[in-house]
Amino acid sequence: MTYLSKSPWLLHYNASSCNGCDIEILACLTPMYDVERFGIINTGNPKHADIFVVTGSINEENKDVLVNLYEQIPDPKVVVAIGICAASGGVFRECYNVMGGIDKLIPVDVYVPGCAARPESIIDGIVKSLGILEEKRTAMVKGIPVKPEMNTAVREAGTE
Amino acid sequence: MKYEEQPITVITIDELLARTTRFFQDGYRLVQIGCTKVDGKFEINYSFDKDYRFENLRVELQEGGTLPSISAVYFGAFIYENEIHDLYGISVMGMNIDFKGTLYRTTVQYPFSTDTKKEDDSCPGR
Amino acid sequence: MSIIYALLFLLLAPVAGGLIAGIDRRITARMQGRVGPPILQAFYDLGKLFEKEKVVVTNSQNFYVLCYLVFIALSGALFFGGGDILLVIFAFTLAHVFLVLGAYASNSPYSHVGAERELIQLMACEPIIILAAVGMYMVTKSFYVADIAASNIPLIVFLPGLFAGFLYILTMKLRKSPFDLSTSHHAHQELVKGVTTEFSGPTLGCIEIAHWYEAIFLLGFVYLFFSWSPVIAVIAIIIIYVFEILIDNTFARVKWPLALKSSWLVTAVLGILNLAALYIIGGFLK
Amino acid sequence: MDLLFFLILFPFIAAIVLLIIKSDNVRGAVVGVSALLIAAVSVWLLAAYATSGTVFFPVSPEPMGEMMFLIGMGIALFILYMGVRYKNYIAIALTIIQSALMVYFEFGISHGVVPENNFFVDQFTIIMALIIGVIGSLICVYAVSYMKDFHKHHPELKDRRRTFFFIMFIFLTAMFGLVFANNLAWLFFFWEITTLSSFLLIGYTQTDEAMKNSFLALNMNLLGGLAFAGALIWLASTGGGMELDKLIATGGIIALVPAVLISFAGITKSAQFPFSSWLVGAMIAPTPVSALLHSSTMVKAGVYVMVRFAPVLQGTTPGYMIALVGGFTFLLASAIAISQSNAKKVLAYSTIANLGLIVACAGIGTYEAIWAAILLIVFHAVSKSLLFLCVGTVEHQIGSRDIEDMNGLITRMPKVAVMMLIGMAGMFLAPFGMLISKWAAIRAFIDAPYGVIFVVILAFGSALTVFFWAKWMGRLISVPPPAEDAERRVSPTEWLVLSFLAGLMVLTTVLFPLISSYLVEPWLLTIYGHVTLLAQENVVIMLIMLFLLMVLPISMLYYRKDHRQVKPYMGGMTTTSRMHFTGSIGIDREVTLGNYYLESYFGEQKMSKIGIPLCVVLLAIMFAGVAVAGLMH
Amino acid sequence: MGVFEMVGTVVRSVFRKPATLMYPVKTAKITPLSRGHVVIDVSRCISCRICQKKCPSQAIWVEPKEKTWQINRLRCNVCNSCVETCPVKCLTMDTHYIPSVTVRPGAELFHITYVKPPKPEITAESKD
Amino acid sequence: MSRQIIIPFGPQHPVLPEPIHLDLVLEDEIVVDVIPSIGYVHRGLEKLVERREYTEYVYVAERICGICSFVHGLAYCQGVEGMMKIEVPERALYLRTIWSEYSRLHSHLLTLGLFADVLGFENLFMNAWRLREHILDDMEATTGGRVIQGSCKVGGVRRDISSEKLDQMVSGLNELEKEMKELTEVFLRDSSIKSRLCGVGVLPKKEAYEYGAAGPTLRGSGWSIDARKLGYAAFSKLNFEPVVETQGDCYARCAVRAKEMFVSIDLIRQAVQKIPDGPVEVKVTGAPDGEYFTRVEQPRGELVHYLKGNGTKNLVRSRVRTPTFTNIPPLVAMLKGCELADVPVIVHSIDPCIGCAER
Repeated sequence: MTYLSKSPWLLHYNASSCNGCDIEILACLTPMYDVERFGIINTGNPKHADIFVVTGSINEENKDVLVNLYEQIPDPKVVVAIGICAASGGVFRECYNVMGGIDKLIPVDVYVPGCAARPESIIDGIVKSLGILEEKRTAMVKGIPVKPEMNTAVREAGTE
Repeated sequence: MKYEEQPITVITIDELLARTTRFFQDGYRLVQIGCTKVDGKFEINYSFDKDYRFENLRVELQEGGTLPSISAVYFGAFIYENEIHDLYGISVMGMNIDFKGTLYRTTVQYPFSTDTKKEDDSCPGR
Repeated sequence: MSIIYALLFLLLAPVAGGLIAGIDRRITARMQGRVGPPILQAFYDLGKLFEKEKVVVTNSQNFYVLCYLVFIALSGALFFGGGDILLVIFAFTLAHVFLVLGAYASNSPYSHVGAERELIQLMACEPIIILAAVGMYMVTKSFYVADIAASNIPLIVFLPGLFAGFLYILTMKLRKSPFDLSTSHHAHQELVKGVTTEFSGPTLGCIEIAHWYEAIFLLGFVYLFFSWSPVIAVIAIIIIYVFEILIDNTFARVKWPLALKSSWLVTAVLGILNLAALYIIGGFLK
Repeated sequence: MDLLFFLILFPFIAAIVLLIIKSDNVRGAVVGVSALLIAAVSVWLLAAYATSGTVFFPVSPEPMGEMMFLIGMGIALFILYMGVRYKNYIAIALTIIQSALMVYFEFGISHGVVPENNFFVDQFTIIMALIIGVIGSLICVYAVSYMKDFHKHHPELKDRRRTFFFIMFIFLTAMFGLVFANNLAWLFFFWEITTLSSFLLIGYTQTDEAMKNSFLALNMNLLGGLAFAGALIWLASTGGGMELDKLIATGGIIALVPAVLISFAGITKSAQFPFSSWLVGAMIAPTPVSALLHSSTMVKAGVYVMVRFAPVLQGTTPGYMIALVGGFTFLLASAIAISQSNAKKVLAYSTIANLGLIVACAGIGTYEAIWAAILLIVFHAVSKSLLFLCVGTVEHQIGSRDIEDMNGLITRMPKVAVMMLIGMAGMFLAPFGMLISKWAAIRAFIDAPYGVIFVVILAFGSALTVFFWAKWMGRLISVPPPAEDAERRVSPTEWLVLSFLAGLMVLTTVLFPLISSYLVEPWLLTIYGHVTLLAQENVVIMLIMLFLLMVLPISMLYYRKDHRQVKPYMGGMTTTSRMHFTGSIGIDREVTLGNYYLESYFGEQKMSKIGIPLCVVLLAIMFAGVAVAGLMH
Repeated sequence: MGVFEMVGTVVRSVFRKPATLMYPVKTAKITPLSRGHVVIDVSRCISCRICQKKCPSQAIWVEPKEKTWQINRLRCNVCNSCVETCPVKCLTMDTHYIPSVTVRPGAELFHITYVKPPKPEITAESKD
Repeated sequence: MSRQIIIPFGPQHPVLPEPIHLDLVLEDEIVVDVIPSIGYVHRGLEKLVERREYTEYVYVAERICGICSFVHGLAYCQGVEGMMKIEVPERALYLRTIWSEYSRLHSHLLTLGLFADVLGFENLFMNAWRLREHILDDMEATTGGRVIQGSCKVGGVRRDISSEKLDQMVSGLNELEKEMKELTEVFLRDSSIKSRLCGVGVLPKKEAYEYGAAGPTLRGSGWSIDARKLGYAAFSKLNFEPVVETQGDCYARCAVRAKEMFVSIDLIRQAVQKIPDGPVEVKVTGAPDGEYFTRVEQPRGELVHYLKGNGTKNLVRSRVRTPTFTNIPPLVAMLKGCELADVPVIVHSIDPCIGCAER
């Protein structure tokens, strides 16, 4: 057990979400859910972040932004995809400007389903990601590269 | 519940600036500009409102035609006109702020001018 | 003796500073109707930062942060070691200039603006700190912290204006709303994280430790105003810190022109009046 | 005695030689050798007289006095000629009045006073001689290669380098004469030579703007010269005597009137408000000139005489007025420096500000204040010359003297940048000299009557100082996209001078306790009769800080390894390695990071609007005060 | 005055119980109408494919021949459309949300046990 | 090189919960030039109307935006109903009114909270969002969704609310009103907030009109224009006056929102009082043909849905003009000449909903 899981700082990026999941993430910070109990802070700065929380799916304009932010987060880091848009494109899957879930670009560690994902569900997802964060830390110390390669070309995502 | 009267006046492109200027002088505000592609030609609707009275102008444009900008009359019109350009590929002449096609950078260029069906992958396993 | 105090400061200030930060966050949370993080959260954060990967924008930026930490610690140690208070203030300024340089070094727009704002804040704070030291000298006839602390004159009675002015900029130095301009404890600021934007991992940890040193140093400065009675001093420090938290929670962030103007106005009016009064009293006493 | 004459005459001889020599190389050699000799003799002077207190050198005034008068009249004629040629009637008028006064002085009243001890050396003189001898001659050496480049960069200008070096060395002569002179009439003679030399140097390029600015400098200094002449006449007519040391020892109103008049001259010379504009205008001149004017000569002549008269001014109303002029100049010039982006202008305003502080100290006139003033003179000379020369070098390499263009100099010209950083640190950061001096000034002010006002001014002023220096430092060290190494073309002489000055900077800081205890304190003891020593532990602490500053950069070695490098945070925008990104409307934008200049708060115009009337009023009060006292006498 | 307008609320908050719901310690608040996830009663499904057609995000896939009903939970936008349009009301909306997953799970597969001609018998295997 | 600072503001930025990008050109923190860039959330969902049946597209319409979700659903349904001239039952209209006013409450609390956050007033943000949770609780209890309600359908609403629940909601709101009063007092009277808002981002009355501002942005500049006055849903039967402020600065826009919340509470009370009994939906058959512009008042301003059908199950065109979209030109005008610290304040003062604007 390291300090990582006691002080996870978030970076939230709204890829092309409808705001539903975004405001639920924000709601997590507010008194009713108060994730600061777990040491979680929404830093808004990739350089300080440990957990990359993404809502919404990728499109032409934000795909570079997503990769850029991901690269700026220091290791160990995990990515949590919030909501079905981030997982698969959701209801907008068939839109011409939606390329699908964010795992087509960056490796996703936890998927939180829901439309919009409930705050409780988001908290669960982030707590789940802490375990992965710990694993990555252990691997980093040992020098094992656990980071899956990022796909800059859109890859076949999550086939069975 | 009663539904609102929504008169639509079809005008030619040449009339457009004069008509919008008149609306402007009469104190109408620009509600929206929207475009629809019907049977290979574009219908462009200009909606105005004054004291909850709703007026519409409609211009029809053949494919490849150009549209004069009304942003000199209504400053805010540029955002709609840029949108029309980016989604339909209609070139709008004389916009006060021209985004040059970068308002929406889309995977498919001018998505509303063509049929942009993605290949069907409705199998839920994927 | 003075060296022992200085060493104690070097060893214990981070502990105390971290605890204060933790309690601060807890009280803030309660003021917002939340439960808040554990008291030791500040230490968890620090531990976490040192577990992270070392990422830099430029190699030199960490050097400035190291200097910042060293000189903050040095000025604090000088202070608690009973040294010359003006020298302490100069070392303190030097430390902050290093932080600013660190922010400049990365050539990133956000930390650049943060650095400019930090400098403006430095400019806003500097006069009253010097004047407070001068006021202390005028009352106790010594520039040495040791002498000032040992004097049994209730400084607060003689220096109410300077104390009020000092409290004003204390908010700035503790980076609390309404003066958290250059970098904010809270995430949502137009500058992202201002001066600390480009620092991450262990370097950010160093900045954090330096902040703790700084907080203890500043509270030590508050102590001097009450030093004739340690009990009252401790109570005063607690009240003042809670008051700062309250201010943090009841003000919107102001813009830098207002921060600069108001703090200079406060310094000019309260500081000068206070010093003038001291001067007149001094004339009578002679 | 010989040393004195050597220092006064040798630069003059060198100047004549330089006027004749045409070859670049020979000129370089002559300048180098002369500079070395001058510097060496200055140091020798230190060795010879450091511990011997005040030593007087009686020189017969007979041939010298007449000669000086004749030269003085020659200068007046020259200025008249220039005034007619450039149609500057103020200059003509001032010169005529001044010549009339001097003729009256020479033939009407000066016969009653026959000073004996016309030259002298004391510790303060030694300090000044060292500044002139070492820093001044280093600047001359630097000028050799600089001027070569200068004409390469400005082919449209006439190459008048022979005249240039001639005047530069004349300047040194004048300055040496000025600090060695105990006879005020002689001092005035040298004073007028510095005025003329600066006029010629500022107008070196002979462009319209240069001529305009040079006449501005001339007129303001002539105005001061007028006051100086007035002081001489007062002394001759009241029988105060011409000898500086005796006058100061006498004190009282006899000394106060000339002290005030000469201080007024000093205020014009050291460019205090309302006379600050000439020094800013002087930036038009080639950089070595600026360096010379700012650091070791010209302006220092002004504060030198004021510090000399400080004991007379101490505790008097005119003294306070002078101190207030200095104080407000310090405050306002520091503020203006914030709003400037031209590096030389920033340096100019910083000079004006620091001189203001020295003037304030001189006006207060207590021994602590003078202690601070002398240290300020020393440290300022070293840091400022270094900074000016660095800016000159940078300007020639990157083709701009704008601070914004110095962005990332640390990668483009690492060595020069580091030297500049040292110079700047010297100007405002602990534990370097200027800050120690400010610290001393604070202590001096508190204990002085009404000193609280100055403490407040100093507190605000130094806050302003921190701002403009730190943001300039920030520009230098921010690491921008890779650019070409512009440092290779810097000539070896420039390197030599810069490194020497940077070393001197650190050295003075290290040696400052020695300077204080072997030179300044004994001198103060002779003047004031008592002195307090600097606390030893503080010296130790400052040395510790200096040591840390030298050691900490070693940590850079550690940070070079195993740190992953990423791009700066750009709100998620992808940026190229040269900091370009595609912004709105598809425009390719480069991230530029300008400093703040807070022009609406600290603009030149705005501050001058406050400063000039304020200081005029203060000066008027000063004159009124001294006039009242004079009449009562 | 306008300064310290917030103090009343702030001080009250300090002395009041925090508004925090203490989620993981206490269970999530859920209303009877909350849309959590779709549940199928496999014994009643007639493989009509209406739910598949009406699903706005194509999360449901029905194979009448193989008698399977699949749902991709990472696609389902929990809109209740299938529940409302199901002619035999075999779909219901459970109030509990789906837990998060660390690997993309693919579709959840249900085998429809409904047999057409006779009256549908309730089989034991109803849920996954 | 100039003295200018060029900052890429966004698309990811902690004060912007949604991605937009601004090229800021600053001099001493004064914005000398600003060009916005959007498109980070553009999904192209209007095109989906060709592939979803008109009854089903309402689910997509609701997901245009997670904050104004209900109103988008309402506008879409109203559009189809207008095209098909469907008589929607009275009770459904009242329920729609109640929910849309609930949406407004939740949105205004959200936006005021974010506004406070942008101002660096964390406590106020927390308190605003604490109150908002109560609104969401009622929303969830009546519709089943916290932010995406999914309770509107073509021809009525999906769910009825029992009269006990309605009374309970009103009494809950009465409780909440006190706390909201306290909260809005802070917004309207605290001097530190005023120092950030008064005189910042001024949009003069004339320009507001010409640049096409909508909603609180327009009303903050002195125009009494509120699409609810068109009388859609049950608004024609309820009494209210649009909240208007005249200064046109950020403070005015903030005040409009703060005061509108109480109007909304009042509207809900009136609606609960007047709500008739009866069915909540009618059966819809056939396919829409023709075209219709729906105009409804979203929390952010006037929302226009233009629908065009051709007699098939799929519509030909759905065009959504959202208030944020039309507020972008005024925003550009307001941002010129402000300070860097004002940028997020001004951006938030139009209450941007980029998800809506870009669709």
